[in-house]
Amino acid sequence: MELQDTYYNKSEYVETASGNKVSRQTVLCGSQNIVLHGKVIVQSDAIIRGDLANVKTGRFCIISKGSVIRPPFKKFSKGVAFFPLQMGDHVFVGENTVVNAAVVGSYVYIGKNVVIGRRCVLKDCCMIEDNSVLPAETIVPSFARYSGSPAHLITTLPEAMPDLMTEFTKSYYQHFLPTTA
Amino acid sequence: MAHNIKILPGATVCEDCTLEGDITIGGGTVIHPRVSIIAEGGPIIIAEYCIIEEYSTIIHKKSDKQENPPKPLFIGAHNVFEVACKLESIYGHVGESNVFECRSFVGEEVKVGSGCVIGAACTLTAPQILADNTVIWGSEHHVREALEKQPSQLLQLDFLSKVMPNYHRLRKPNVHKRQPSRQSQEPSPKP
Amino acid sequence: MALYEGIALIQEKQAVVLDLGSEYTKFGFTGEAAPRCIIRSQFWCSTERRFKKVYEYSTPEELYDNLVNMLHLLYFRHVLVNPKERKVVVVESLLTPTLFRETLAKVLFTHYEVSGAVWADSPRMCAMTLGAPVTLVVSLGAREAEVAAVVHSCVVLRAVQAQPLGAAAVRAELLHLLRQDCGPDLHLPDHVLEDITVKTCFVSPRARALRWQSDSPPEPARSVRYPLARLGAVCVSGRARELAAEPLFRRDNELASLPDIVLQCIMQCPIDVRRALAANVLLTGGAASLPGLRARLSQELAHLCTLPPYSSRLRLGEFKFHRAPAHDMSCAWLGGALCGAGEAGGGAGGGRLLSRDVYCRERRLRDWVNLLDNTPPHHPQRDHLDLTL
Amino acid sequence: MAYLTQPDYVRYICTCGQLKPITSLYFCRHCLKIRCGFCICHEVDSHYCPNCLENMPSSEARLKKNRCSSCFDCPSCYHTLSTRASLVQPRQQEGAGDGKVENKHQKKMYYLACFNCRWTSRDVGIPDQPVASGGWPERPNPFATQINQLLEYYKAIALQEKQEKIEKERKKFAIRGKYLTLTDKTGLTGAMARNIAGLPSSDSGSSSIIAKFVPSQASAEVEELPEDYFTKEVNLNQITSMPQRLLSPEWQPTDVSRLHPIAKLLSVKRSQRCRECDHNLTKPEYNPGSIKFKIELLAFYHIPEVKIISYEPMKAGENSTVLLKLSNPTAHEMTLCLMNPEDIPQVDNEEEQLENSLEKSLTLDKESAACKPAAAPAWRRAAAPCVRAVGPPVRVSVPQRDDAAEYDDDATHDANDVIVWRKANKLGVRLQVATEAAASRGGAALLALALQYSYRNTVPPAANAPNQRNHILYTTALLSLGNVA
Repeated sequence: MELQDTYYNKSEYVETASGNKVSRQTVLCGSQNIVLHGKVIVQSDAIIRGDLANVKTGRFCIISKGSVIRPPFKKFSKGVAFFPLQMGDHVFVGENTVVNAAVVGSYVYIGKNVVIGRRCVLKDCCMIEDNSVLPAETIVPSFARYSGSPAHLITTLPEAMPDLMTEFTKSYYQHFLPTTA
Repeated sequence: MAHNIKILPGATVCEDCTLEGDITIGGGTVIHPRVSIIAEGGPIIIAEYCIIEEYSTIIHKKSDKQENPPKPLFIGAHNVFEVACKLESIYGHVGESNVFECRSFVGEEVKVGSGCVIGAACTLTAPQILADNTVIWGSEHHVREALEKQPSQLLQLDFLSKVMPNYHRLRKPNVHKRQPSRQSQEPSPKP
Repeated sequence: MALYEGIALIQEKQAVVLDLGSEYTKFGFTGEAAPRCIIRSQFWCSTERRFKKVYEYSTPEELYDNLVNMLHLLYFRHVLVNPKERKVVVVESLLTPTLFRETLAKVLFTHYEVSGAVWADSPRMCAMTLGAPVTLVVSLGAREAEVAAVVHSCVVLRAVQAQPLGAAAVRAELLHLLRQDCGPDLHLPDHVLEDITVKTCFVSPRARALRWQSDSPPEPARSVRYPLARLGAVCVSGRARELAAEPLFRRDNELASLPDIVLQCIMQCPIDVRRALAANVLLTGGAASLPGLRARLSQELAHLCTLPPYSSRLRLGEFKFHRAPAHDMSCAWLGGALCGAGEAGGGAGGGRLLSRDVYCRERRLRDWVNLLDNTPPHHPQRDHLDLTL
Repeated sequence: MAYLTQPDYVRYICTCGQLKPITSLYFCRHCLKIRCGFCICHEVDSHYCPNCLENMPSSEARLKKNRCSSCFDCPSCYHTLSTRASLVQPRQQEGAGDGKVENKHQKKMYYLACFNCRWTSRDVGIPDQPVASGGWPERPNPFATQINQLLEYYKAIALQEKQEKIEKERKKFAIRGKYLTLTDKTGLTGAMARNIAGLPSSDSGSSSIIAKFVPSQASAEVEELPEDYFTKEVNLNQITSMPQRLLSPEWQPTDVSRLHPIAKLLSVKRSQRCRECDHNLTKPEYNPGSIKFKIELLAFYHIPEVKIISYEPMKAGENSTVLLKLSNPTAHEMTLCLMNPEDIPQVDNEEEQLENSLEKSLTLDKESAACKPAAAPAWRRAAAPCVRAVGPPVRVSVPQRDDAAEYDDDATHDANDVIVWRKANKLGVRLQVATEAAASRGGAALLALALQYSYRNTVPPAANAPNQRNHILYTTALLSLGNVA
């Protein structure tokens, strides 16, 4: 099925020069440490914790309502640090999802109500299904489809995953329109 | 509802939070933005060195079963409430050094001991008592007993209390006692 | 590195051994001491978006698809070898439905293009793990209890006994008992029942079991509070823990309890091996790991021998039990691995290996129920059979 | 993405008869046929660890039983274990405890911990290791010696059998032969002759093994339940569950204190091959982290994609309109024609063709038609389509894919009865369909739609083959249009 149009209230969103659409109802802490690489949608009530460490996303990422993007904490033998969080291009983060990962690759689909534990690494082309829980320090290999709590490999993804994600995020962006009224 | 928020010195409490009712926040505790703490059924006392992350909710529920005047909901030291977890309690007492992982839910009639881990997205609704060092995880709510208590998060607290004031509007401590309400073995953090 | 591994490595390509049970599948290489994996016989069905059991089928085509998916999972997720390059040892029950066997053969030979396969029956394989000449194999699987006498590597076919007294019967009884305690609305998924059985249930000795039936039941064992994900907990009473396995020993007019079928099997065997069979009992299968089951079976057998109809026909002496060098569940698999190391893996071929070419020509498997396969070569009926081929 | 999160609304019929969404289909450029995971040959390409993403040569993987040597799974919850450091001296304490007290004499020791269920290797008394990776104690199989003995025994028997057979063959031959051999003349057996000649007996090795073999001994004593079993409290946390036991098939521990870290199972990269022409359909790059392919013949890149935009409810015996989106993934302009499946030429032997091709691809010899692989007309069985396209076949031309085209935003509306919009290599078409009058209400409304499309073959042709580059190909898709109202 083709994606349907999603409408948003024009006054609620800020559109930047690079095409990012960011809701005013979000909490972007330490916004100087947050880099959205263009055509990124950040929906209402999302929280991005740039105050803890740098957060970088690629192009065409979608951060849905109520999700929390939070750089992970790590204790070392000689101190503590929050890791910067990197996200690739064409990433979808579903509603009410918590992302504590260290790296999220490109072409990644994360469903809604998902918990991505601390310092997880999601390689390019993987998918975390709705309501899954990825415990801390999980590494999700490419073309893996994870589900469950704790999440484990269910099946593999089609080889065309990069194209599917590209098409999906692009058309999501194209169908994300301001209400004309 | 009468708001009576007591923030002890050394606590880091973001302004972007919902605090309702009679709440005491111990020294060294860090409360991230978008936290809701609602003391509708009685006072809530949060001890020292707790971390309460975004979208977590702590509610002291109103109930007929409560005695009059209601006992406070006491939350021990070194508890970590991770993103979007929810604790609802009528009466009770939460021990210390527990971890409430992301999106977990602890219902009204659950008594939490010390050193417990309530795993991410676990929903505890049935009345039960969690013994010390209980670890619950997964959709099937597997249970095991940890060998030792959960390590303390003092280093993280230290980091947060240094960094957060640079980025957030904070609520000022309004109580100036010499000592927090409960004696703690840990050294107080450097301010 | 252990010596047996060394041997296995010298061989060109070890064959794979497949034991496709109705609950669990055991899969690994010949010459190894344990399966590489023991997993539930289920796979992720992408069209239905759920786990589907291999034995869930209504048409032969569905079974074919199930087996293709299951084997894909085993080959490419667990043992990580190319199916084409490996011969296969299939360990199966003697009572496997023909449709299942034939479909599995079709999947192996046409879909996965394996070069050869050996079909081995589980009683013989279990006996191989002992090396004893005469063995009475009592295997308690997920669904069925099967009793077969193996005499010098031959199964006494007419004496094979089977009853639906497997782990499923124990689970059903457990649920029944729990419902008596907790109310009839109790619903527990199968894996939870399995977990409760594994963690709490046991088989009490005969004397104690008799007291349960009398007016003065014994003091029950401690009850256990078993936590459930959403519903809080279920209390597993001592009575339920103890009596869940009783259906295996419950006698009725049909004499279909576990000890009964053991004795019937012995009774139908040639008279000169009966004593030896009784002295060489091997209890295997997943359900055999219940604590106390061996002891109870031994007591029941000793007692039953003294009752009609057995007392007049059997003079058995003592029942003796073997311990296989494997865990109960993987015993038949181990036999297959041993057998395959001698045959399929060694490249010797042996008469038992069915090669792909032969299969493609004949399109059928040898089967003990088939007259084509069990009529001796010079039997008068033989020519007649050959004509119809 | 719809392909991942939604049910498959549009399914194509693979050459083998399976119904699959376009994302799980392949297109063999050499046979010019659609293939699916069911009718192609999968091959193990390379082994790698899904956790540390390191390649392992297949010989090493075989030696290590397909397990990674540095990554471990938690035996309690099956999640990957993390290595944690702790400083020993002056006391065993949490490594990150206090950094300032640390001095030169402190030594780092490592243990494994699970972040999911908090199991640690210390829980079961495994000593900490001085190096971060590996070195964890291995456990031998408890039955190893017994099984060794059995293996040797059966090998010896197999060897003996083989030798006997050879001996028999030779004898048969010898008797038929013209001359008497020494053994025949003297009545000596081969073994005796060897003995006389001082040669080692041919089967002495195996026979001694056979002679020395001790079979398992049965005993009348069976372990009873311990007396305290009836009075003892059960601690569920101390007993392992079935999945925990089966995770280590060699040990199957029943007690939680016997759980041991489990070396991570490797994963494989697979390449896929057409069974008919043996050409690769997909071949991944060697690097485990790479998502690229050396060969990637996906249907998604070669055959026109049909998507449903919207549709009117289907009513039995009535006509409705369906809006479809067609896209051309190839680098050449494509002429597309939507028709009914029966309009595909050579209709009469279509079914036969289906079966033949599958037969060929799945079996060696064609004579063995007695056993038809089960999959053949799967889609016919699955559901009979009750909706069909009406009116003249829709014939459109779709431009090639052009990555630059996405930047020019002019969706040209050459408003038309059929074409709703055009945009780069995609176009929206309106299709009139009719539902059979006999269709049962509430049943699935399935539309069988045949696609005729032009395809430019870019494979350089073999020297002697006719240089035919443009083909007209056919494929059939099944579209789910809700239920019949």
